[in-house]
Amino acid sequence: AEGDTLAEVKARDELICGVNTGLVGFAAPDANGNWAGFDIAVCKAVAAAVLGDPSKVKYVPTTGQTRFTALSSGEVDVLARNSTWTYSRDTDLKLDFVGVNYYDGQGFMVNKDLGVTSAKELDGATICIQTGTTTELNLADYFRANNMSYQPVNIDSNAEGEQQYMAGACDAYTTDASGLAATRAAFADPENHIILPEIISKEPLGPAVRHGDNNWGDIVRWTLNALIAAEEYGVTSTNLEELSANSANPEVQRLLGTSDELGAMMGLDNEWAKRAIAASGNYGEIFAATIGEQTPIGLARGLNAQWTQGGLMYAPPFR
Amino acid sequence: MQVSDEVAIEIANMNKWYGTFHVLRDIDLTVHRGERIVIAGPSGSGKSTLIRCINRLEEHQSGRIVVDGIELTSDIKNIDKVRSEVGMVFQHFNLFPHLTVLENCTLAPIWVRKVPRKQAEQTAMRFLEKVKIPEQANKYPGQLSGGQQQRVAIARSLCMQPRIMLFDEPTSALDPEMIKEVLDTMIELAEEGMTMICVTHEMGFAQAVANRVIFMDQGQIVEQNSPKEFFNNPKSERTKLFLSQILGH
Amino acid sequence: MQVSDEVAIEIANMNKWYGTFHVLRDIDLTVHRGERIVIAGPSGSGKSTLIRCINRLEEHQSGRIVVDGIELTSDIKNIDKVRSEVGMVFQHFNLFPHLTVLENCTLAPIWVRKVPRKQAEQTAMRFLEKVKIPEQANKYPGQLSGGQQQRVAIARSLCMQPRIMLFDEPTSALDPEMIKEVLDTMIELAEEGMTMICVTHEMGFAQAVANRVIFMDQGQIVEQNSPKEFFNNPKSERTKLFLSQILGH
Amino acid sequence: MSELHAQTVPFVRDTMLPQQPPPNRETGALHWLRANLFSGPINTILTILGLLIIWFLVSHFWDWFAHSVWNAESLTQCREIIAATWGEDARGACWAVIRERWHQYMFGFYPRELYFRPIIAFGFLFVALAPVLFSESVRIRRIVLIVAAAATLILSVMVGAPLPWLVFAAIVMIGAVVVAERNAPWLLIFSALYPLLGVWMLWGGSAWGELSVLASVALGWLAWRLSVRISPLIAVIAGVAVTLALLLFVAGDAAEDLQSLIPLDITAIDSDQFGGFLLSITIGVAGIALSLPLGIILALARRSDMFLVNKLAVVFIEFIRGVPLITLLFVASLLLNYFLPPGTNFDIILRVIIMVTIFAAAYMAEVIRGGLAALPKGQYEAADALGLDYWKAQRLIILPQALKISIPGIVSTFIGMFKDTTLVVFVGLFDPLKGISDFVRANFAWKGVYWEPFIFTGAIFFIICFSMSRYSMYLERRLQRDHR
Amino acid sequence: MSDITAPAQPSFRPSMLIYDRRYRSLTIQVVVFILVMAAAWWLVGNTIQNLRAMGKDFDFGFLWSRAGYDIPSPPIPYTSNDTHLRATIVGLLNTIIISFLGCIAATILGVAVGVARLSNNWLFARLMTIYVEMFRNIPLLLWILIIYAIFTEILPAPSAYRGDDPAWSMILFDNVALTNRYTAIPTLGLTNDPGELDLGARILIDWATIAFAVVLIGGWFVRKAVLAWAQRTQDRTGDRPTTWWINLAIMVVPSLLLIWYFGLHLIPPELKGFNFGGGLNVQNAFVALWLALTLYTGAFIAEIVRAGILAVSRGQTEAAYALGMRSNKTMNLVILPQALRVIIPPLISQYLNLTKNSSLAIAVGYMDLRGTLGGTTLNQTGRELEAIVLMMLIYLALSLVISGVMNIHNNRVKLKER
Ligand SMILES: Nc1ncnc2c1ncn2[C@@H]1O[C@H](COP(=O)(O)OP(=O)(O)OP(=O)(O)O)[C@@H](O)[C@H]1O
Ligand SMILES: Nc1ncnc2c1ncn2[C@@H]1O[C@H](COP(=O)(O)OP(=O)(O)OP(=O)(O)O)[C@@H](O)[C@H]1O
Ligand SMILES: [Mg+2]
Ligand SMILES: [Mg+2]
Repeated sequence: AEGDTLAEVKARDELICGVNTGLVGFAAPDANGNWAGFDIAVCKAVAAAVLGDPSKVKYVPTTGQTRFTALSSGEVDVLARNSTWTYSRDTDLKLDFVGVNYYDGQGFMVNKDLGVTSAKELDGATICIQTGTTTELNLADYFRANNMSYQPVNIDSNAEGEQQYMAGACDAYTTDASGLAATRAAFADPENHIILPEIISKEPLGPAVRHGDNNWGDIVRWTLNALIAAEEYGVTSTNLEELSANSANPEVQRLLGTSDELGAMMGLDNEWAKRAIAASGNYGEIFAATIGEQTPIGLARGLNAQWTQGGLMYAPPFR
Repeated sequence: MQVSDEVAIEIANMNKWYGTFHVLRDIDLTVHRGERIVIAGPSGSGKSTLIRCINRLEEHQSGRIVVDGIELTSDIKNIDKVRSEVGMVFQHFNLFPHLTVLENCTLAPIWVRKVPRKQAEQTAMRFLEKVKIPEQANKYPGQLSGGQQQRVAIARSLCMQPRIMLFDEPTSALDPEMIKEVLDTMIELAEEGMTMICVTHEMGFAQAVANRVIFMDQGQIVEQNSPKEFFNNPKSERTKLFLSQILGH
Repeated sequence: MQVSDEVAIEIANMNKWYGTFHVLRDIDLTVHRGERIVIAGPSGSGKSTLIRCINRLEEHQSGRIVVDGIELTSDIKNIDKVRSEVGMVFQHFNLFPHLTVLENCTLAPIWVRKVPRKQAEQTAMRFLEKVKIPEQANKYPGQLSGGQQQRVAIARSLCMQPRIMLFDEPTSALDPEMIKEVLDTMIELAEEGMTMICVTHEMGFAQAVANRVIFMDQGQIVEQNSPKEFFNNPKSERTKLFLSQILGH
Repeated sequence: MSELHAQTVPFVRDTMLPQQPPPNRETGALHWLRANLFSGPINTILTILGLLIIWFLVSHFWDWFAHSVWNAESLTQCREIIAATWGEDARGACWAVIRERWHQYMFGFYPRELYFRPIIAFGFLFVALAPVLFSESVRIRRIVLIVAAAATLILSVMVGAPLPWLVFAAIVMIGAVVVAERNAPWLLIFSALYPLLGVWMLWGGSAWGELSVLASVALGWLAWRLSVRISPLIAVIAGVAVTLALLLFVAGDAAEDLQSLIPLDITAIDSDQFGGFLLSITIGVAGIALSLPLGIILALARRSDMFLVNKLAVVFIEFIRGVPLITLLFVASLLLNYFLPPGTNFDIILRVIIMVTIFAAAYMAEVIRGGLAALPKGQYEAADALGLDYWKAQRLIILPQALKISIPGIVSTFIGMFKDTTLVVFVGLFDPLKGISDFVRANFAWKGVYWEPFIFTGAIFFIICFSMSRYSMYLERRLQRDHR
Repeated sequence: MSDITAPAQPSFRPSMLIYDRRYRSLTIQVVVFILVMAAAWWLVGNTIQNLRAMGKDFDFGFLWSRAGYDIPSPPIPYTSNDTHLRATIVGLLNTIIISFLGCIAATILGVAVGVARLSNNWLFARLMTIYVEMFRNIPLLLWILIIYAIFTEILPAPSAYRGDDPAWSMILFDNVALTNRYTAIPTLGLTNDPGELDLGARILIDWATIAFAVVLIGGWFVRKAVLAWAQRTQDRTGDRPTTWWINLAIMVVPSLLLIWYFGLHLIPPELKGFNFGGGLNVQNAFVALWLALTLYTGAFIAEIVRAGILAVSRGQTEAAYALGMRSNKTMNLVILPQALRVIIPPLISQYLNLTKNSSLAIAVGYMDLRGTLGGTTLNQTGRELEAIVLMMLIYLALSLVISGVMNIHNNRVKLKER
């Protein structure tokens, strides 16, 4: 609904964040029910920016089916649930994707024993696919375009997909490459599975907010940008205090609120970005802690490196 | 047993249909206070329907029924008034099986007449004594014999202190041994001067207490007479036939 | 009413147990063609079990039962033969509620005796006339009164043209008015010379038609006698006790 | 009757025959075998078939059960233990996952130190149900109450309930046992208060919220009471209006003010911390408790001779019964927000409970309608003849009897609904069967355990549902006997 | 008799609205109507307002846009280029197919188990009781998941059938291969293909199929005629001619002729590439769901059947025996016709339950109505209001049709009572 989400959130003193029901690395509750992951970090950063406390978040697990409705009906304030930014979602579904926190693409994972090295060799294969996702459409389009046939095995959740794939009920498992990596990482024998080189789609994943509340959209957008910019400028959770006290870089000063009054333009105080970064670190830190190469998920930065490193992560200037 | 001049029930030109079936045809009947009337007639002749019309368990479609000066229309207040003046005892007792005998008797006084519970219980015990089963007060109806149940039903009606009592074949569901207990209770009531209308085939009872016997057939009152005349000297052919069947059995 | 010398049923030294309970003990009984036997006795004395053994609704465990020269063993063919010789009428009629009266009567002749339908229907109508309800032929049992139902049950048995009829308390589930209709039918049958064994407490019936009354208690035949002797001059103490209860009632 | 034959010689038995044991082949184990297992060729074939089925099941599953592992940290470790103990090819059950995660199967993400709260709330449930469900037999009610009390207290101690709570629980439970022995109908008061108490114990927060609801209802009742002499109709309207007005406009603020004056709160629990059987039971019990009154109203409406009322009830009932529960759950999660005023946003569990209630109410209405239809017409007529009005007749005469007859049906409805609570997983809640299991399997340690969670949750469902169905069968038999 | 004044027709007073029985029910109904309308108006108003706030409308136009997703083994031709409407129809057909097959199988199973529970074989009756209680008291969802898991975990991938010495081999004379993805069964091939009938909308029906349908339906009518003839003969002569072999011949011989004429033969599945081809691959999702629905509903039906047979009192059997009828005739002519009357009403509600429960296909990804219209379509188009409303209406219509048909049948066989 159109309205003042910022005021609502402040009044409620809690951010309601729509997340995945469980995708290791991106959003999953641990054994005690505490949520952690790459997407969760975005929620925490927004909560820190707006409410001053990264723990003031209520996580609402949403399924592929319920996520957009949850957002558009006002049930959640922000959807940080590895959702692909597409034209129709942005327009027809009346969502606003505020940016990209992960550049992904749909890929295939197969068992090494299958002897397949390219997706082009998958003609006639059985492929596990989560229903109700864009991957389903991409898959259909890809095989149609390449004049190949396949047998879909529709599954309801990622957990189901893993089960099917591991039992050999499908030759290939397709989902976003990040998801494939996460899934493979969880296998007992990750070395026996390969992710095929073809990436058949562009899957920019990012947080979304409701259409219409531009200020709220700005807040989430710039919180995300702050995380990305922080990495670019070398602001980390460890040197945050130090830099805010004595950084000479005007960009950093503006970012951390030591000069100019950027926060007020969005109805926040000046330290919003500082708190957002303090919540779980800058973009790079979050990446490394949740899905990076040191984690079981083991994703390389790839497209998600800073633009300065040859990646696509590019935060507009803070001024 | 004195009959006053005051009119208790007046039924005039009353007709009733079930769908298109004409059950009661042009009934005219005046009952005076203190009168005891027995209605007899073959099965399906409309006896039950007639007395059920008197306390508006059934609606009549034309003519008038005036009970105690109150005309029965669809006005709920009138119906309520009439029903609290008129007690009714059914063939199958229709006691409330989930309540004790005492609760059966106090339910209506408490909830309809708004009598305090204590007082209602005292009254109930008085009437239970009258029907000779005060010791059963805390039992449930299911634990009583048929005759006892019917007497509880009578006591339950009496607790509302009605001025008129209607009985619809009160003994026909009872085993022969129990019929007597119930008839005795009814005779006692009659002796106290209660206005009564009773559908029954107990001709002994009719002869003992009735002021008038009404014979119905095919929804009409065919003959009315004093019991003596009715049994010894019936006028209509139908009555004769009926009496021969009843008495012959 | 003449009784021939031919033996219809012979039961010798027959014993039956339900589990370890000894229901029938050393029963010896010979029934001649044309005889009409009434079995009486307190509840649970094994009367029903005895007559149910005769058409093998129950199995006996020792001794022999010979019906019409056929010994009852577990041989299915023998059982079939005996059952088509012996008709049985139950206390609760056990009519088939999904079939009309006529169909009830023709079902077994058509499917067991392989009689053409026309003929079966004619026979059935004849027997329905005999039990005085031909006009009900196309109704369903649920639409009839108890007495009518029991008469249909008798007609249904008769349609198989049995030489022996067994009745198990045929009137005890009926209202008093209906008992008479059924007893009348049975008396008529008796007068035609049908061999009958009837468990009943209708002592009037026993006196009117029985050649012999058998009194059972605790699974044994305690006394046998002509009805006159039995009622007026019972020998055994148990019989006396039983009769005093029955007749006093 | 002239020709008395020689064979009709009178016969009189002078010595009665004693009972005799049946012939040998009628008793003993061999007889039993012959009669029950090998009485004919078909029977023998069936016996052999049955034995084959048993053999098949045992031979396939025995090893697996026999090789159970209870102590391990991950599935891999389980497999290693099995391989080490029973050889490389051995397969075995890894119950360690249940051992490690049982609390999540039971309580979801409810804080561990507060487990005693659901346990006590659940124990109280039996007290609340006792006067309704176990009124048939004093002995059973006594057993149920005592066992519930003992189990609640023992379990609470085991999960480390603080002393004041233990004392509170003990007082309530022992009090209930005593009251039940003395004057059982008084327990109904507890039953009436239980919904609020249960909600407060499960969700926590300020007790003033519940108390202000109670106060609103009480004031509404007072309004009814005061005006009932004027006109029953006005009284009902007044009562409902007062209650609603208080609830909508006063209760919330009053509760907050009172809370700030006299804090009376316990740790608040969010709905998203509910999961596992706690979630199932909460939804099931709330659904049944709420659907009962709604079901009664629907049943009465459906039996009404007012055309419009009747047709509305029919349409509602048939509509709800005609669509799968899962679509109603989707309505709860996707559409309910469309139907409510813009900006309303309420708890998903509450929404699910609303839909489950509506769903159960439609079935309940049919069950109760059956009970109403089973009452003889004479009961209505007697009530009429005594001058009781419609509502009094319903409340005092008809419903008490109809509901009693309907209890078995109500219990069956509850069983069905309780099983259906597993479907909430499809709207993102953590039901014990799939929600929690998927969550447990999302962890690296337990990836790949399927059968153990299935068997575990299945067994618990079986125990609960089976005992309830036995209970309802027992009631059914009892009621049948009573009616004759 | 005194002359009666015409019944005073009291003039209308407003208080009569409440106190007069005739008007009071009208008053109540009007009030109820107003309340219901107000509630509806409120809900609709909210919905309109909410839709506007979200910038959405209520429009079923999306049904005609491209669906874009694939559906495994659709019952009518379907590709990802078809519309959402066609996808919905495919989903609906899938729902109908699984419900229909489920009802049939559950009935067969339920009747068998219900009768077996009454058998005097102690062991078998106990086993059946265990089965019934197990399935009645554990959620259906669990059974679906377990059975599906059994398929995926225990059966091999198709590659196990590969090679000279495969780990698994096909069963039923090399005609059926069980794999963890699907059960590969043979399709039917024709050497003498008569072509296809185009029904429009790319739905083609093979003439051979039509021929078989005609022969079977025709055979069914002939069979009825034969039975009528047998009945007539019996009515005339009393002897009923044995007809089972005639009936068998009527059903079988023309079919055999057609098989011979069309050169009908089985095309067994064959391992091609990753998967079996040539034959028909029945997805495990379908088989598992079907099995689970069958087993679950079968347990309920078994109880219904048992209760139905027990409800026919023992006296009926005894009366039939006493008339000399054998046990199978007693069953056919006396017990079953009565038991059916008791059985059918609850059986209908089990059919309804099964149909509704088939929506649990969601758990195994079988693309039924909920999976297409209520799943991927809803998701891709974001039209949750339209999709769910439409889905509920379709389910409702299905339920009404089933109960309608069965009620007609039920009214026909109702017992006549006094
Ligand atoms: N609710 C009803 N709807 C239609 N017809 C009815 C209804 N109640 C009774 N009847 C018919 O009205 C006629 C009169 O019925 P009523 O019960 O008054 O007879 P009755 O004289 O009391 O007979 P009985 O001695 O058998 O009680 C009967 O033919 C009966 O079938
Ligand atoms: N199927 C059975 N299994 C075990 N015991 C039975 C069975 N049928 C009857 N009995 C017992 O056998 C005894 C004789 O029963 P039976 O029905 O023959 O008595 P009866 O003389 O006909 O009594 P009634 O006058 O009550 O009909 C009774 O004690 C009864 O309880
Ligand atoms: Mg009557
Ligand atoms: Mg007997």
